[in-house]
Amino acid sequence: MVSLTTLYEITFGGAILAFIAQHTIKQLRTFIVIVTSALGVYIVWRLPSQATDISFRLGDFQILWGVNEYSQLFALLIAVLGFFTLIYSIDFMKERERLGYFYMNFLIVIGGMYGIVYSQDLISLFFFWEIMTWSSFMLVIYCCDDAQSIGLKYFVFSAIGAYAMLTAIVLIWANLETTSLSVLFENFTNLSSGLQITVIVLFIVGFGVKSAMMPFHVWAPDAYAISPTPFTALFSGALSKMGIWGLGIVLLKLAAQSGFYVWVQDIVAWIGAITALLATFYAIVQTDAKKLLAYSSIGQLGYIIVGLAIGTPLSIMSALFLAMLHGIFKAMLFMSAGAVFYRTGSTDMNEVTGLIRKMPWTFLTALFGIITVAGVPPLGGFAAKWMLYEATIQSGHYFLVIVLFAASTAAFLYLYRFIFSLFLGQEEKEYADIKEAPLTMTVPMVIMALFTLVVGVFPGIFINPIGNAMGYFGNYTFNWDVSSLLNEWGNHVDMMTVVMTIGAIFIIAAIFITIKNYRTTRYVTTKDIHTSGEIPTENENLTYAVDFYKPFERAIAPVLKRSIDKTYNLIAENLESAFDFLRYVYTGNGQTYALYVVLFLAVLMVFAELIFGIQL
Amino acid sequence: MEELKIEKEIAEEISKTFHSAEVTVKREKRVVVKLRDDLITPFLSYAKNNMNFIHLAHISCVDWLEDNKFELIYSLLNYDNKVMILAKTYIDRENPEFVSHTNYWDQAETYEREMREMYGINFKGNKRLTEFILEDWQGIPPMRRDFDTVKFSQDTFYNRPGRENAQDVRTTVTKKSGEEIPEIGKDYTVRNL
Amino acid sequence: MREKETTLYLGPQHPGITGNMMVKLKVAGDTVVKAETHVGYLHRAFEKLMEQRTWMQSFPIVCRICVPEPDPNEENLARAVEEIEGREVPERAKYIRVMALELSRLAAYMLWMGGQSGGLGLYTAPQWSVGDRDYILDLFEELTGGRIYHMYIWAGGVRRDLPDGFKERVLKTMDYFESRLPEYDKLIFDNAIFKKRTIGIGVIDKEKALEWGVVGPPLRGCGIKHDVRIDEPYEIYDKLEFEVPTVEGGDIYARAMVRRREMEQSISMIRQVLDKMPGGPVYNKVPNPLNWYVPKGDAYVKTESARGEFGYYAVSDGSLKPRRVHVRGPAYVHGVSLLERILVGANISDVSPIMNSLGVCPPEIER
Amino acid sequence: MEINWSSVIGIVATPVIAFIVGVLYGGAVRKITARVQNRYGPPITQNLFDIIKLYSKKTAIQHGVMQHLGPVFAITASVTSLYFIPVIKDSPYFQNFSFNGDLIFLLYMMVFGSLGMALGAGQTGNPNSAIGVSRGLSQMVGYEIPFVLALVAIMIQFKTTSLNELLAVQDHFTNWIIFQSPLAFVAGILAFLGMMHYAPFDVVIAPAEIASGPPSEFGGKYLGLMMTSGSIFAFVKLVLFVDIFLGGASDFITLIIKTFLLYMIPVLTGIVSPRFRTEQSILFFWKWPTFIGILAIIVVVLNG
Amino acid sequence: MYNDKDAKKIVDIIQSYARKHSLWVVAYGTGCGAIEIPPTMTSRYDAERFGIRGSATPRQADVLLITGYLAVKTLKRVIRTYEQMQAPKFVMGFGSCTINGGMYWDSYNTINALDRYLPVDVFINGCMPRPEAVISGFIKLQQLISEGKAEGAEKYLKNLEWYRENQNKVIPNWNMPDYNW
Repeated sequence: MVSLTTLYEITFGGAILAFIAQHTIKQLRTFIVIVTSALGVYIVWRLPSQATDISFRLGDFQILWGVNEYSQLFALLIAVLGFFTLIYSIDFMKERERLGYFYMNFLIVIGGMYGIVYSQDLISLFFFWEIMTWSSFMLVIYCCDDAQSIGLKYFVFSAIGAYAMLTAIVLIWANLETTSLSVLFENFTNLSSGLQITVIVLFIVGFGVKSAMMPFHVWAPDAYAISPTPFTALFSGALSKMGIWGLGIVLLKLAAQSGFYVWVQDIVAWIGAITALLATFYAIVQTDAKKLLAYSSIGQLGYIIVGLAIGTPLSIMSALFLAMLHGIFKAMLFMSAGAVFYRTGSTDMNEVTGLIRKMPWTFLTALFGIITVAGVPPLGGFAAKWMLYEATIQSGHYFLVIVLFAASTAAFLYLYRFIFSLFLGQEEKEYADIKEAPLTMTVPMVIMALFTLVVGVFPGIFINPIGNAMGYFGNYTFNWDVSSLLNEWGNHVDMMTVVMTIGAIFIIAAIFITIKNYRTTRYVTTKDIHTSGEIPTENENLTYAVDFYKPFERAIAPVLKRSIDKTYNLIAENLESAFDFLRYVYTGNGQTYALYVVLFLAVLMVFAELIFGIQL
Repeated sequence: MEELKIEKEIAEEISKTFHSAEVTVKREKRVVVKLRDDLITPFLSYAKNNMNFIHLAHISCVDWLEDNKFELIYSLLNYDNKVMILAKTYIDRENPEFVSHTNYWDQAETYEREMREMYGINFKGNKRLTEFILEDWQGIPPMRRDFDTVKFSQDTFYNRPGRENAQDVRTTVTKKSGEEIPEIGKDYTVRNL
Repeated sequence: MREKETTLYLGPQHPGITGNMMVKLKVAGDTVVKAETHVGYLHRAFEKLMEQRTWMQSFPIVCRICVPEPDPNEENLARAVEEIEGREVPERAKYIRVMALELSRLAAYMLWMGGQSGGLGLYTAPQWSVGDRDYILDLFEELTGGRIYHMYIWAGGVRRDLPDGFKERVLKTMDYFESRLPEYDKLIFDNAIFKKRTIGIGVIDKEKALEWGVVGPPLRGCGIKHDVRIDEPYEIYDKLEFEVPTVEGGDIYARAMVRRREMEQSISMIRQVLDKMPGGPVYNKVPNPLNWYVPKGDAYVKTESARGEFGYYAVSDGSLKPRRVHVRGPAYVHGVSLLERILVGANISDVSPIMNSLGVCPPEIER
Repeated sequence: MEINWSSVIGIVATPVIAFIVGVLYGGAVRKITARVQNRYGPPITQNLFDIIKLYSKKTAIQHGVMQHLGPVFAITASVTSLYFIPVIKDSPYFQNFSFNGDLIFLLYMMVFGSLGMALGAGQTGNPNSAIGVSRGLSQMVGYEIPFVLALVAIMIQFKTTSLNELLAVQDHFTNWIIFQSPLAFVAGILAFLGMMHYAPFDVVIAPAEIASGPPSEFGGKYLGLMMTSGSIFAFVKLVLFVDIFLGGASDFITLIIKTFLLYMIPVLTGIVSPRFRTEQSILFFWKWPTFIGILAIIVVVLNG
Repeated sequence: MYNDKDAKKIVDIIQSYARKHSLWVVAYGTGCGAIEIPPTMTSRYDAERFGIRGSATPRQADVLLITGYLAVKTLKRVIRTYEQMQAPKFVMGFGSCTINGGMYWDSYNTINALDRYLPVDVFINGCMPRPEAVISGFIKLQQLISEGKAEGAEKYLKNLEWYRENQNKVIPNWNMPDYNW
């Protein structure tokens, strides 16, 4: 029963069933969705021990699906995140319309991602890639009319990526007569070096678009912000990891064999680092919580790219570690922002304020989330950051590490802003009746939050499986203690000691501060604050939220001024007008759009034929 | 008389333009102009624009309770020859209203706010006649002559009695100079009870 | 509905405010969008109280109008009475008055220097300058009996003559001050960070300054030579040699440099006064203070105080008590209409230095 | 299980010693500042009195659980970082857990407290606190960069990230890193000025602007715990710098001399400096200190 | 060995010793007396010798120094500031005007007797008191603290109604927020 085909059948079948159920027996829809995703988790969990490779021919092409440990890592992330986000979506999406459409596309995205990571050949990879792209596009434009232009932006960039990827596949097919990944890895060095670099660059562009690598990140903030939150969590947590998955293969399997590996490494690493830094700067100036998190996602993906590009065992480890962890903590953060949205109807950080006492569990999730992102011990983020820095320094990328450090210190700014604006600060009257989010939302969040703590104490439970997965790239051994971190110079951090120390001191101090003057310590409202002796009037705003980091913005103004976004926006505006005729073609209606995509592919193939003279 | 030349020229120009104005050169650098209340605005405008009196030094009000009038005094200064004009006018005390000059001078706003608060004069055209110095004041405007601050203070605030062996300064001083205690001195002895 | 901008209360209970007043700031980020001055926390109704007291009884309370520098108030009231009455003042009294005025100007500048640099975080400067200011207060104590409130200048002259050896002690103090000035230069006025924090901050436009009625060092910091001491010389200022320093720029630093240079001028003026001081009585025969009827009339008198032109408009109806004394302090304009306008667009960090540089003194706004 | 008594004693004694030294340094700084300012100054134990007084306040207020726990975060960060620093070189008592952590860990651990305090200050709802936090975090981005540059220069020069190994390198005073890598020291010490929050980098608590900033709403026991933590944290930073650059200390007297001399650098700078605005201090750190730090790395790389 | 009672006593002694040597004065220049505070705090008189220090916010402060007359508008702010302070807290009335109105006894806008509205621990008279007088006032306060007599805060809580009545009589619009105590 446990096999790749059943996985695909169940997931895609569940998608169609959910759509049908929505239009027939609504009560069944949720049940189908949850069961489907739960079964997905189960099957993915059992796959390595039981599945066999599946291989069949499709026309000229040999299609090959198989399970390896590298794919398995990502598949687990997809399955678990998919399950949690779907549970989260039960209450979140309750009031929305077109839920059949939503859940169908949601499950198709998950299925598409399974397909990507398990495909062993380029054709099925591309096929599933496009499935994922289309269905995620459907979800991006799901919410409202405003989403149309954002969806277009997403689509245009995805199309660029897909086109690049397709070109690379065509080139490979034309020269090696194969679409199988393993054959490609073996024979890659047979290609001429010009072709090698073309293929690598094209693949990097193709995967880089999905992982929001600069300068292809422009679609991401808006698309993340506008899509419904449960999907955003998956989008940022898992879907963007598909790009990372591909980049991992391109960088460590293909580029590593070529003669210019060092150049590729350096360039990609620098792109990653600059992505991290600039995305952090943009995140700082955002006012919408979801957009802030979107930029934060781009920044974190930048770290992962750096880790992959550097290519030492420790750096690959840190990249994959961070990729897994990012899936969890970014989902947590998006979910908590979504919970706030669910209750207050806004994620505008200038508006929403002081929810901590109203939504304690959501706050706790957000707190764990930001501590993890910040990389502060004792939570899991620290291990990832630590390994990344050590690896970067030890591999001799001294200035890269400074950029990374700058980015991660600057990350404190937006992280604090996120948690401060939404949860801390003045408790305002308009939010007096807010209640905690329903259990279906809090439970997945809190489970994931606790998981980050566990990973913080025992990074080994992540490191050792990832170490196995890295067997896909070469002979790497990670036989660390479950709670320790080790660099290549032999320095180590023992997380157990760290967590015990922090925990003990924290508990002692907390008990002390609580029992000291327990009776005479009063809680006072946030209105009773030191306002220089004055009494604020009703409508005066005591929340400091607007332009929170103005001084910092002024300091980085030269960077922000020459923003890539602005250049892109210029291009994008022109693009939009250029593609204006598309508005007639694509009406948000699935079928029309599918038709268009087919046409697009046909055009591509004609192009391929004309340019490269090859028959597809 | 040679040194009052500029002042006289200014006085002449004013009386030429405003025939009803009563202009006196008070002393060096001081010219006093008495005007009808409806001529104040034209005069200020003329002085500011044509005679270069661009500095509004202050606006003041005097309560002539006996005549049932408020006297308004506008002081203008010319930066070039440093001559100061005091433009005076009388307005009715019963229902005091006057035009605001905030469109000529921004700082007039403050003076008008204060006068509205202290004398109850309503300056039409001033958009910011909000509370200025006092807070939640309920009685008659305190700077009016008929407001008795001593009585108000004794009614509102607790008055701590003085020491019994305290010596009255006034008695001591008048004893020394051999004069009688004037009326004012007697008023103040009330307080020691 | 909640406002968009944050409300930030600067005062009354705030270390950054000059005295007891409140500036309600609406800020977006750290930029002031709107500033509102609220005063009245120190309102004692001096003008009302003076109407309750005789002319001479008013002298003890007018000095309380401006605490850092009380003498211009006494001087103003004294000259107002003298102008209405046409009373002559002995020559020696005029010299002593000028000496007291310049000493108090010096003291006020020392205090300002402390406030200005303390507000910018240079905590050593107030410690030094306020400590040095005490030497002037000692002189005043010897001369008048009071450290802060002197009640020394009154209609008809000054209250009493200089004590023995006072002249030498004043000269000695002046020498000391002159020796200290280079150190203050090093610590404050030549300090790179001080310059960085003050140059180009709180700029007053030259044209606007004239129209808004800006006076004193803020106006001279715009490069405009406007000083009552030369425009309308009172007492014996026309007999002294001094210059009125002006600095271009209109920012905090320009105002600071104006004051810094005026300190030198004050020291030299005090020396000249002591040098030229004639003998003779310090007050003429005056009526019994409690029976002192001032004839009907009015007068507008001006004195240049440390913060600018201090004007008194006094009206007498011929009785024992003043009909009306209107006090027009320089801070009346600086602290309300000017401050509210130049704070817009300023950084939160600069609010307190701007206030200090304008010499906003709340007690003379609300009296 | 055998209990290693010398380390148990160390674990108990280290925070106490750190607190006492930190508090007395605080008092000494006030005294020295006073002397520069022509004053007599408070007794050297003044900070201790202040802290005891704050603890003996009868009432306290809090605006919620994060404010309640904010100082707890701070003291956790201070004490934990203290435990992971070898206070006395080669002493069995004062090594604590320093073998289980390294410089990058310390770098992050030291932020933990600021983050906790920022959260605590955030919950008070006081705009002054929020402005202070915004300034503090922005300024942190400023000084962390030269600091990290200095650390990276040292790490690559000695191929280690462990503090103990760095100490082992500096076995003789000619081998102190201040002499081996003077540029890194300069960059580090400039960053140190910012880390100590003395003028001109005291914009976070600027009383004349935002009424003491983040701690505006903290009083009584909360402020007491914050001051305790602050005293320990000052000591932590000093010991860290002494360990990195000045060869550590093998006994207390050396430690006191070295840390005190190091402490005087920010203190004496602070006495004669007005404060920078936030963006001015950020740009200050991003100019010369960063340049020197980069230079330090280049020199190290060129030397092999 | 000593019993609990002695131990308690020792703690009390340490506490009152620390309290009296660490007096943080809230930065509030309520009246013209504020002009003598800078000299008191700075190099000439150096109040920091006695542990007297300024404090920016009332939450951290111990002493509320009422420097002179209180206008009604200020009184309202002073009360709010006082109530935001943490016990034990002390009030010092500074200058004659806090005792009986002083110069401004007949002013319509200043209160005459401070102790009707706030519990005053120490009065310093004079107009205005010299820095030496201020310091001697502080030393008096220190004495009272070590004798355990400076219990203004408790007096205020006990007689809150009486104080509130007086305060309400003077302040027309009592729109203070409610405190949950």
